[in-house]
Parts: sequence; C-alpha cells; structure tokens
Amino acid sequence: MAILITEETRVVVQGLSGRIGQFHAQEMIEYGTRVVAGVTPGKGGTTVLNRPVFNTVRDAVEATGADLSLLIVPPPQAADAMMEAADAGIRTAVCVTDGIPAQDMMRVKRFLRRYPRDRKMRLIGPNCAGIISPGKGFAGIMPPHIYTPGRVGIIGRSGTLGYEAASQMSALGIGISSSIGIGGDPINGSSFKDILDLFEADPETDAVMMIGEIGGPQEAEAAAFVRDHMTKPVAAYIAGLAAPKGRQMGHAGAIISAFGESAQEKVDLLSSVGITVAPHPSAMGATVAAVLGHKAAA
Amino acid sequence: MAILITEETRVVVQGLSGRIGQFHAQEMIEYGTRVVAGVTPGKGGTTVLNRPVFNTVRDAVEATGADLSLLIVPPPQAADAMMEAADAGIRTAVCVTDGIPAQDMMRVKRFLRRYPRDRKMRLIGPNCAGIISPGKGFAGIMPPHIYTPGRVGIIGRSGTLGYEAASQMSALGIGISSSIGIGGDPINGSSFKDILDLFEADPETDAVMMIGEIGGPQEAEAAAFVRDHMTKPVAAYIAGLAAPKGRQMGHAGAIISAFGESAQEKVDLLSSVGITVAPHPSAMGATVAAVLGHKAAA
Amino acid sequence: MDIHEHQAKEILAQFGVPVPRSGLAFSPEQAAFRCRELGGGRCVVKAQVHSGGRGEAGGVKLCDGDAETREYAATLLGTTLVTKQTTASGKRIDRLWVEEASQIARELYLGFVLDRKSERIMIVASGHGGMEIEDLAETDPDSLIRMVIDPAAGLVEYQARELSYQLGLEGQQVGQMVTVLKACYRAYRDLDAMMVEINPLVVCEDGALVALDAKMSFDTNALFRRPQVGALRDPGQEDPRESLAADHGLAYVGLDGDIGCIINGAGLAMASMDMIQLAGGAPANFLDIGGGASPERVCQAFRTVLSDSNVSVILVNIFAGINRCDWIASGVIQAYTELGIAIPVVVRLSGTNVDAGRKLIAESGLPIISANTLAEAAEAAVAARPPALAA
Amino acid sequence: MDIHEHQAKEILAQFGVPVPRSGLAFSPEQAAFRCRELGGGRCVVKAQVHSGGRGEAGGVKLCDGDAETREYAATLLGTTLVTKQTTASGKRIDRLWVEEASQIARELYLGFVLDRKSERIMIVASGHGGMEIEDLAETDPDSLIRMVIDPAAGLVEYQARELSYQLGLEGQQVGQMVTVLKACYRAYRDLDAMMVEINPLVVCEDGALVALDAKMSFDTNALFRRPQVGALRDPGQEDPRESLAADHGLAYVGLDGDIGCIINGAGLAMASMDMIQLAGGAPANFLDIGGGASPERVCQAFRTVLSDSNVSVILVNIFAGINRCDWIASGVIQAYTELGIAIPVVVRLSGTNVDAGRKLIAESGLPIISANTLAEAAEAAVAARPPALAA
Repeated sequence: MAILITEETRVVVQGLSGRIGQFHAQEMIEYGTRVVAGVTPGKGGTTVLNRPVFNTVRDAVEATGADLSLLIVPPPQAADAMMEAADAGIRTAVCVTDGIPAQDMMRVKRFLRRYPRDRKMRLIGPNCAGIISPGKGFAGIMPPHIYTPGRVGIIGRSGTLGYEAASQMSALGIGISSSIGIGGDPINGSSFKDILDLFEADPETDAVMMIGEIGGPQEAEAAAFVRDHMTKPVAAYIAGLAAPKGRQMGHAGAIISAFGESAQEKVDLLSSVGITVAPHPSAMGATVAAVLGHKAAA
Repeated sequence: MAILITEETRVVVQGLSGRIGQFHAQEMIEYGTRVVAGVTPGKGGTTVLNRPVFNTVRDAVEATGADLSLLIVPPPQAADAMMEAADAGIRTAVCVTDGIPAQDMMRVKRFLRRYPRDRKMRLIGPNCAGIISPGKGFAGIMPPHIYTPGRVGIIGRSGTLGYEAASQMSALGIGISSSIGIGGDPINGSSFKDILDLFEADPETDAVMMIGEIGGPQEAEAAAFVRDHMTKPVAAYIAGLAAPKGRQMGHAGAIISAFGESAQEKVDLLSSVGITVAPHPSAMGATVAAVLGHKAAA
Repeated sequence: MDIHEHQAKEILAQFGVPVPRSGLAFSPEQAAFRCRELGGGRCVVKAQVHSGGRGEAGGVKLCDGDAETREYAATLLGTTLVTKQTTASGKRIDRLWVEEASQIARELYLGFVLDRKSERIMIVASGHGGMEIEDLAETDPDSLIRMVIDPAAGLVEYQARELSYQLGLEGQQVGQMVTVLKACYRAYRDLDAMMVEINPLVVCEDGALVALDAKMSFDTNALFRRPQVGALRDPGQEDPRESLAADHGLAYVGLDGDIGCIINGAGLAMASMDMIQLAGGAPANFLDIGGGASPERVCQAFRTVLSDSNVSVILVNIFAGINRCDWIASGVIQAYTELGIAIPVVVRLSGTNVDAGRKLIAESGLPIISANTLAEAAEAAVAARPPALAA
Repeated sequence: MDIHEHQAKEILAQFGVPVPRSGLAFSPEQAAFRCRELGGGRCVVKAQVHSGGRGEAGGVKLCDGDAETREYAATLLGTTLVTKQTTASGKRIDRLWVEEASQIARELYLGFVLDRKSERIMIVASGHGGMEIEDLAETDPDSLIRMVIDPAAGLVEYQARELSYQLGLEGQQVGQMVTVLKACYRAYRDLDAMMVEINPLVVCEDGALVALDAKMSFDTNALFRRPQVGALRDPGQEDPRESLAADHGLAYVGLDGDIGCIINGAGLAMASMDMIQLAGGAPANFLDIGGGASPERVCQAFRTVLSDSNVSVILVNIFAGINRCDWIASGVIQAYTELGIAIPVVVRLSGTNVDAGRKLIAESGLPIISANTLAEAAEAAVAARPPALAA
C-alpha cells in the first residue's frame, strides 16, 4: 500500500510547462509515476511530455481523474495554486516551492479548513523535497534511486538529510515503504504527527524514522502522538545540536525561539516517550536497524 | 419548557447603561425576567437597576452565569458586541439593533461558524422585536402583556405584525408558548427553519404561526423543512401581496429581487407543502384556530 | 443608495477597472469641449440618470464630432428621461457623460450582488452582455455563471481565472479579467456596496477589456463609515417625497393608489396595504413611521402622505410596542391643526397606552373615524373614499 | 529582516500608534538641532542599531539641553555598540534618534509574533514593560497575556478591549489601547511583518499611551510584494559575510569555530555541524548552497567561508538531488584556481552524478581529501586541522 502515493495515484503537475516542472515530471515519468496531466494557466490545450496541459486544476481533474498534485510554481503564485488544488478536489498536494510568505501559508491553512473532513485536501510541504513510495512512484525533486523499497517509513523536514537517512538505510539493506518530506517552513501543510498517523495505519510499514530539527512545536506534538497512539517503533534524529539560540539556520523554521525548541530538549522529549534517538546523523541507519531488531525481539 | 427563554434563563443586557437599554431592562425585570447583569465597556463596577455592570461579556458570564444576551447597542458597535457574546460563551443572543451594515452581518455569521456545534451561539435578529415566552420572561422591546401564555409558537420577521398576530390569537383565547422575532434584515442570525426546528422539538408547543414577507429565500427553505421534518401543524401569513417588484418596503430585506420572492409565489409554495396560509392579515388568529381544530380532528 | 454611471466608473477605475476616456458635461458647450478633448471625432453622449434602460429611452447616442455632440446635448439637458425602470414622471437630466467610442468585439455581463441564500457576495457573469440581467435570466439562463466568494478568503485568484475561462476569454484577456474581478470585489467590500454591475464589459477589437457602462449601489446602513460614498448622493435623482420622508426618519415608498398609509413597522405596513387591496382599495404609499415616534414625526408623516395629490383618504394603523398610542393620537390631532386636513382619516390604535390614545382622539372633536381592528380600519378607509373613486 | 527603532516608530505612527515627538540625526550638530526643535530641554538620545539591550550598553541617554545632546552624540556616532544581543564586534552607530522625554507612570510590554503552534498571529502583552520578553517569561510568567488572532476575523475590537482590561487599563486608556492594538495588527498584516514589539509602551503621567521603543522585523519571503519595506534595509547593520552570501543565494550564518562548512540543504548542514562537534571540532559557519548550484556559486561559497580568518579547514558535504555532483566538483576545482586555497579541503559527494563528480576530483591532482560518508568527512575535517588547533 505505502502512503499518499502508489502505482494507482494519478498525478497532475501544476507548473508543468515551466523548465523545472518539465524536468522533474520527466524524472517522475521515467520512474514509473502515473503523471496524467499538467496545469499552466494560459497553456490549456497544449501538450508537454505527451501529457495534456489544462488552464485550471478543475479542468485537469475532470478530464483525467487526477488526485495528487505536485506544485512547482513560483512563490508569489504558490498559495493561490494550493487553494485552487484544494477547491478542485485534489486529495493530496505536494508543494516543493521554497520562499512562500508566512501569511500566505496562514491563509492557505485557514482556507483548507473550510472543507469537510472527507473533502479536505492533505497538503505536504511547502519547501520540501516531495514524497516517494519506492518502486511505485514519486512526486517531488528527490533522486529516486537512492530509495530501496521496503517497510520503513521516513518523515523529515529536510530534503538532503532525508536522502542521507535513506542512503544509510539502503547501505544496511533496510528498505523504505514511503518517504515524506514535510518541509522546513514555520507553517507547513502536514506535521510529523499527521504523517505518523498515516504510517501507523499502513499495513506495509513496520517502523518509522522521523528526522526533526531545532525550532517549532511539531516534534513535541509528535512525541505526544507516539506516546498515545503509536504501536509501531519509531526512530528519530534531531538536527541542530551545534546550532546557537536565536540564529536562523537556513530553513525559515529552524530557529530556536521558545522553550523546548532546542535540539537537546527535543531529543530528551522524544526519548522520554520511548522513541530511539540517533546519537548523531551518521547513525540514522543503524538506529533504524536497532529499532527493527527491537521489534523482532518484542 | 417554551423555547430560547424561560424562568431559568439568566439574561445579560449589552448596552444596559444606555437610556434605551435601561428602559427595556426595567420592563423585562417587571415582567419577571431574570436579568442578572449588564455590560457597558468603561462602566464596569457600576450598578444599573440593582444589577452589576461589567466591562466585558466574559466578565459578566463568569460572575453571573448569564446565558442569554440582549443587545441594545448602536449599529456601528453591534457586530463587535455579537462576536463578543459568542466568544464569551453566551448561548443565545438577541439583537434588536436596526441599521447594521450587511457586511458586518456577513462577518458575524462567518465568525459564529468557527465554534463547534455545542459551543455555537444562537443569534436572533438583528432588527427584531425580540423573544418572549409569555408568563416566563422576555428579551426584547415588545409590549409583553399582549401575549397570553399557551401552546402555539410564533415566528415573524416584523415586530408589529407579530403583535398583531398575538393580539388576534389572544382575542380568540389562543395562548402562545414562545414568540420569536427573527428580524427584517437581508442577513439574520436565525431563519424560519432554525426556529421551526426548535418548536418542533418543544413538548409545550402544539402548532406554529409563521409570519413571512416578500424578499429572500428563507420562506422557501422553511417550506422544505416543514415538508420534510415537521409533524406539528403550521399556519402562515406572507405580507406584501400589494407590494410592487423592485422597491424596498422598509425592511432592508423586504424587496423582491429574484424569482420566487413575491408574496404570491411564497403563499403558493407554503400552501403546496400543507401549510395553512391566512388569506389576509386580519385572519391570522382565525387561521391558527382552524389549524388547531384540524389537529384536534386528526 | 444609487450613484451615477460616471461616479461608478470613477470609483471602479480607482480600483483598477479599465474605463474609456471620458468627461462630464453640464452644458452643451461643455459637451462639445469634451468631444474635442477626446479628439473631436466620434463619441458617445450618455444622459446621467439613476436608471437602466437609458439607451432604448433615447438617453445615449453616438455623435460624430463636436457640433453633433453640442446639438444632442442641448436636446437632452434639462429634460426628463422616462425609461422602463423609472416611473412615468421620469428622471431629470442634469449632466451628461461624453466618452470615446469603443470598437466592440464582444460584450460580457458582470455583476456583484449580495446573495441572501449563501449570505455572501456573489459574482454573476455572462458571455452575453448588454442585456438586463432579468432578461438574461429569462432568455438565456444557461449563460449565467454564478460564483460565491468566501468572505474569509476573499476573491481568490484561481476563482477569477476559472470564471474568465468559463466566459471564453483567452490569452492576455484572462489576466485583464482577473484584474477587473479583483477590483470590483475590493470596491464592493471596501465601500460597503450592495451591487456593482458592469454591463456591458466589452472586449475591444484590439483585445483589451473595457467597462462601457457601470452601476453601483451602496448599503445605506454603512454610510456612517463611508462619508466619501455619502458625498456622491444626487438628491435630484430621488423622489422628493421619499427624500423628505427619509430626512425625517420615515421609510416612504410612493405607489399608484389613493389611500394614504401611516403605519408603524414595515411588516404591519405591508399587511395594511394587503388588507386595503383585499377590501377593494389601492394604497397610495408604503410608510413606516418607525419606533418611538413623536407627535411631530406623526405630523410629518401626514405632510408627506398629503404631498401626493392622489390621496383621498388616510389610514393610520398603529400597534404600539416602543411607540405610545397617546403620542400618536397627539400627532394626528396636531396634523389637523397644522395641515388643515380636508379628507377622511381612519385611525386604528392598539398596544402601549392605547386607552389614553383613544381617549385623546375621542375627545378631540375632530371628524376622525376610529377602528378597532386592522380589518375594520382597512374597510373603513375604503368606504370613506369619495364616491367617484369608490366605483 | 530587521529595521531601526525610528523606522519601526515611523511605520507604526502611520498606522495610528502614538509615538513621542522626535527626529533623526547623523551628526552631533544635527542632534543638537533636534534637541532645540523639541524645545531645547531634556531629551532622550538613542543609538540606532539593530539590537536590543542598548540602554544597558550605554546607547541611550537622557540629555539636558542641546549642548549635552551634542556632546553625547559625538561620543556615540562612528563607534560600535556591543550589547548582550550582538556579537563581540558589536554594531556600528551611524545615526541617532533624538526624542522628547516622557513622564512615565507605567510601562507595558506589547508584542505581535507568529505563533507556530496555532499558525496564527499572537499578541503577547504584559503589565510589566521595559524588560526583555525572555526575562519576563522567566521572572514573571504569570504576567504574560497571550491572545491568538483568527486570520479570518482579524483582530476584533472586543478582543482588544478584553486585553486592555486585563492589563489594568481604564477609562480613556482602553480606547487608546484598542487603537494601538489595531494599528500594530494592521501593520503586521499589511506589511508581512514577522514581529512587532513595543517595549515599553508607556502610560504617561497625563494618562496618554505612547510607544517609547519599537522593533519590527519582516518576512524576507514577502519582500517581493513589499518594496517599501525592502527599502528600509540598512546593510551597515548586517554581518558583511552574511550580506555577501545572501546576495549570491547562499544562506550563511557565522559561528565561533574553525571548520568552514559548505553543504547543500539546511538539515544536512545542521547535521554536518553536529557531526563535526561530535568528532571534537567546532564549525566556523552554517552554509547552505541551496539547490541547482552552479560551479560559480560553489566558488562563491568558498570565497564567503574563507573571508572568516578563523577557518583552518573546509568541509564540503553534498547529497545531490537537484544539485549535480559534477558541477559541485567543478566548483571546488575552480575555487582552487581562483582563490589559491592554502588550507585542507575535505569533500564528500553523494547522489546525482556522484561518479562523474568523484572522477573530476580524483583527476584534478589537487590535494583534496575525499570522504564517502558524513561521518568520515567530519572526522577527516577534524583530523586535518593544524596541530595547534587540534590540541
């Protein structure tokens, strides 16, 4: 099954006609992802990579049954594109765009709340590498071949650190069910908790690797969720032990601005609810291996 | 039981310190209504009519357990006062203020939607005469003594036409369980349908008199509700048979601007779902009597 | 509150709607000058009155050069224009709008209204502009596109694009239409409008979108916070009786009958009109004296009703809640004294202080016909009409 | 993006926040003139630097008359101010703000921030102003009032009143506070701020509210639509390396160690820093070269890192997704050629085009230390430091 994207998922790319959109769509198609359409306002009726391009997401959904949208659009248009996807009936939107104003994301999050639960779109990102279910399909900008198919889920804020985890796991022969990048912005569509919930329910996932970092309350929320609702083992790593307080570390969200937001405080909190935390980033793979062994022994 | 207001209801008056607020609060107290507090920003700590006045509705609710608020405040402050009441945990707000901008009401209606069902405030009005459960209490500006206690509910847009109905019924010996003025504005807090629902569920109400008028879609919605959900007999009168199309008849909402909004169209629609419609306004009492007889015969 | 076409265009242009080059003229000479300002060639001269249907009524004309413009302007100014939307007395033409002629390729309809069902602002648009929206709704309902705006999100850009594509716009026109839609929405929201209408919104032969005609009306309840809108009022376009009444806190609407009505409450006023009609009469007006009416306000109501020369009987129907029947009675008596009333007056009083009110009437010695119920009052009023009318 | 106190006050004043009379001065003479403009008596002279804690650091002084003002201004201008919030090198004082002295009865704290938990704008207020919010949170957490603003409704007036009463304000002050709160909220929302702070917001002895100090910072992601905010940037207050890096699309943060880092991705950069620390070293910087980095951008990253004279080793760690290892390798080689690198460089490449990249490095003949994993790379970097540092 995997989560969020499978062989069945019909993907539309918002921004397909752009150079970058086209490049990544090509990669996705080559990997076997079912890319069915593109959307670029004003380019309706054209074809890119043999896929029809529509003026609106609504048209694309009606014509192709697309249910997942990958958004590769410039920051000023990103919020509008996310709301358009939500209103057109897209189930999952993955936004890789970096540099979206925080108030635009506030607006998008509020907008998504107007839909009833069964019509509400799940937003992944922005400022994330995308999502992949190895061997099935991906929507994003990651190098797909570093991911070995398997039964461990990955959730991470950072793209490249997620690659690092996947490659460490592959080196140890550990495969991945799905890897989800939730993005490095202060306000993002889905939190660790939201994705942990999906992995907990996925019969093809046995354990989860969660890659957090300094700043923000989402790791603490994830800890509470793991304590109260997770039966599957969870490994974690928190980046930023060496980061000073009050300075923003690249990601708009990676800044320690409140009590409990430093890496050490997060490590302590995660450990306290039974999550196995990797002592350093080179031990991510080994920590997952240990957690899987622990599970086998249980 | 009656609906919305009983002997138990604890009433706070927003605008109690004003001349008009004080006048009507006095009337309410004399009638036996349990008026427990007033709210006037800046007058916190004072006393009016032997009732404590608070700066905020939240303070009043905390100190006195008020659950119904009567708003007698000027139009520019009315929207804010309604939102304050909703946020402070008031269950029912009755706003008599006339002349509130339509966009303020749009804002209030949207604001009320942010609360979950069990915390959502019911708003009656604006631009209404208020609500009364004869012999128990009232919140509004009506002359309470024209209402005889009994078992028929009244819902009306217009204040004076509601008095007319009540007095015709009294003259025929028909008493009233509760009379609810929903107001004459284009956007109001509660519709005919909302109040019909309450009367249907009230074991002390046997039948309902509904007084509509030209303009707006609420009578049509009420007709559908009566057809699908009402077991109690409903009588009705629609004012405005002599009103021309396109001219506003006093009430901001009383203007025929779309198909189905003329009095005759509404009469036909109500009749078609089994509602007994009074042929003229002097027959409102007689029509209720007929409906009650019909029920007795059923 | 309605405003003139040129005022609506000036407002919309400030918010970003493209409008033709144009200018206002209060005299034939000024109209000719405007024509020359625009290049001296073909221009459109439009009577500025608060009504639709001006074209069919002869209030809009394409003129060729300043001489024809002056001539046509002279025939219009100072006259009244009777359209199918005005009463038979029409609206006075005091100002003209002189506008460059556009090369029209397509006409669209665009309106923003308050939708009472969703309780939100709704866009109504059609690819067939130039017609009245009522006619469109009848003759080509399928061409009408409706789109509701979530007040929390505002008009979102994708919605504006979707609407543009549905109207068959393409290329640069889509971006222009998005601008027009957002401008209209902001004008509606920021100025507390009740209606914004651009009809027709034209696609010119060069592909540009232009608002050829525009209408706006405003929420009078919001004028306290929109003084700049209040300043646009043109009392010359209003029924003087309605203006006078409004200035005294009375809601008055003139009708075609002969029974003058003075009632408290809009619902009771409509019901009284219905009752008069049922009794075989015809109301001369709707009039709501409102709550807490003083004797002076009642007297002013009489003055307003009597300014309609068709009125042959007056019906006063009061069910007092926050009103007081004794004040009403005093007002009626005062009206007799001050206005020298020579036609029959029927008075029905009920509610607060009714006994005191009835006593005042009874003791006044005036030829007032008293009634106890709404039905009695309406029947008495119809019966009291002069024989010629009662036929 | 931070701005100066005087800029924040000018913005907030435009939105309706009352601020003291005051003026900007770039010279002692101008400062003295400002003092005379304010009446020539007591005034407050404040160093304009992007940092809190200026008072304790000697950057704010109450001066009595224009002579003292000139004298004090002369001691400040052109110097650097080191506060507990700046680095040891401090911030340069190029401008002063000369302000009328206020008669303070009470000091309040007022802040608007983005609350990541609710994902909304949050007001933080306290009846104990003048302290840093962090200190307040520690020493008097109960005095902190937090209020979240629903973006759909905006800051509603009753909320502002509730907050005012909670702060113990009364009478006219409540209305003034409502004005201040609404002004700050609008400024935050309309200009895409990330933080608005008035500390202290004082109640003067005459009862009036005045913003004595103000800070604003802005969302750099929104500068594309706020050119008026971008124009307020003062590069003189920024770390020149961070400015230079930002101009080339690099995210750079200077730190205290000696191992220069060139990494792609913020998470991997932080992880690499963690790994260096674990291996016994100390990172000299955070640097994210971003996605799709050209050889030129890599070369610029070297230039930025090398501008820090503490750097004794450079660690390049790339896990290429949308980057290409061959481009990275070319950039490293170009840096050797252009910059004459004399310190050890450790390179770890992984991901897209990794083989091509490694081949380029291997065939370059340069003394580059290659590593295969993150751990190897960090350990190699720590091991490559000069013996003195590696102690």
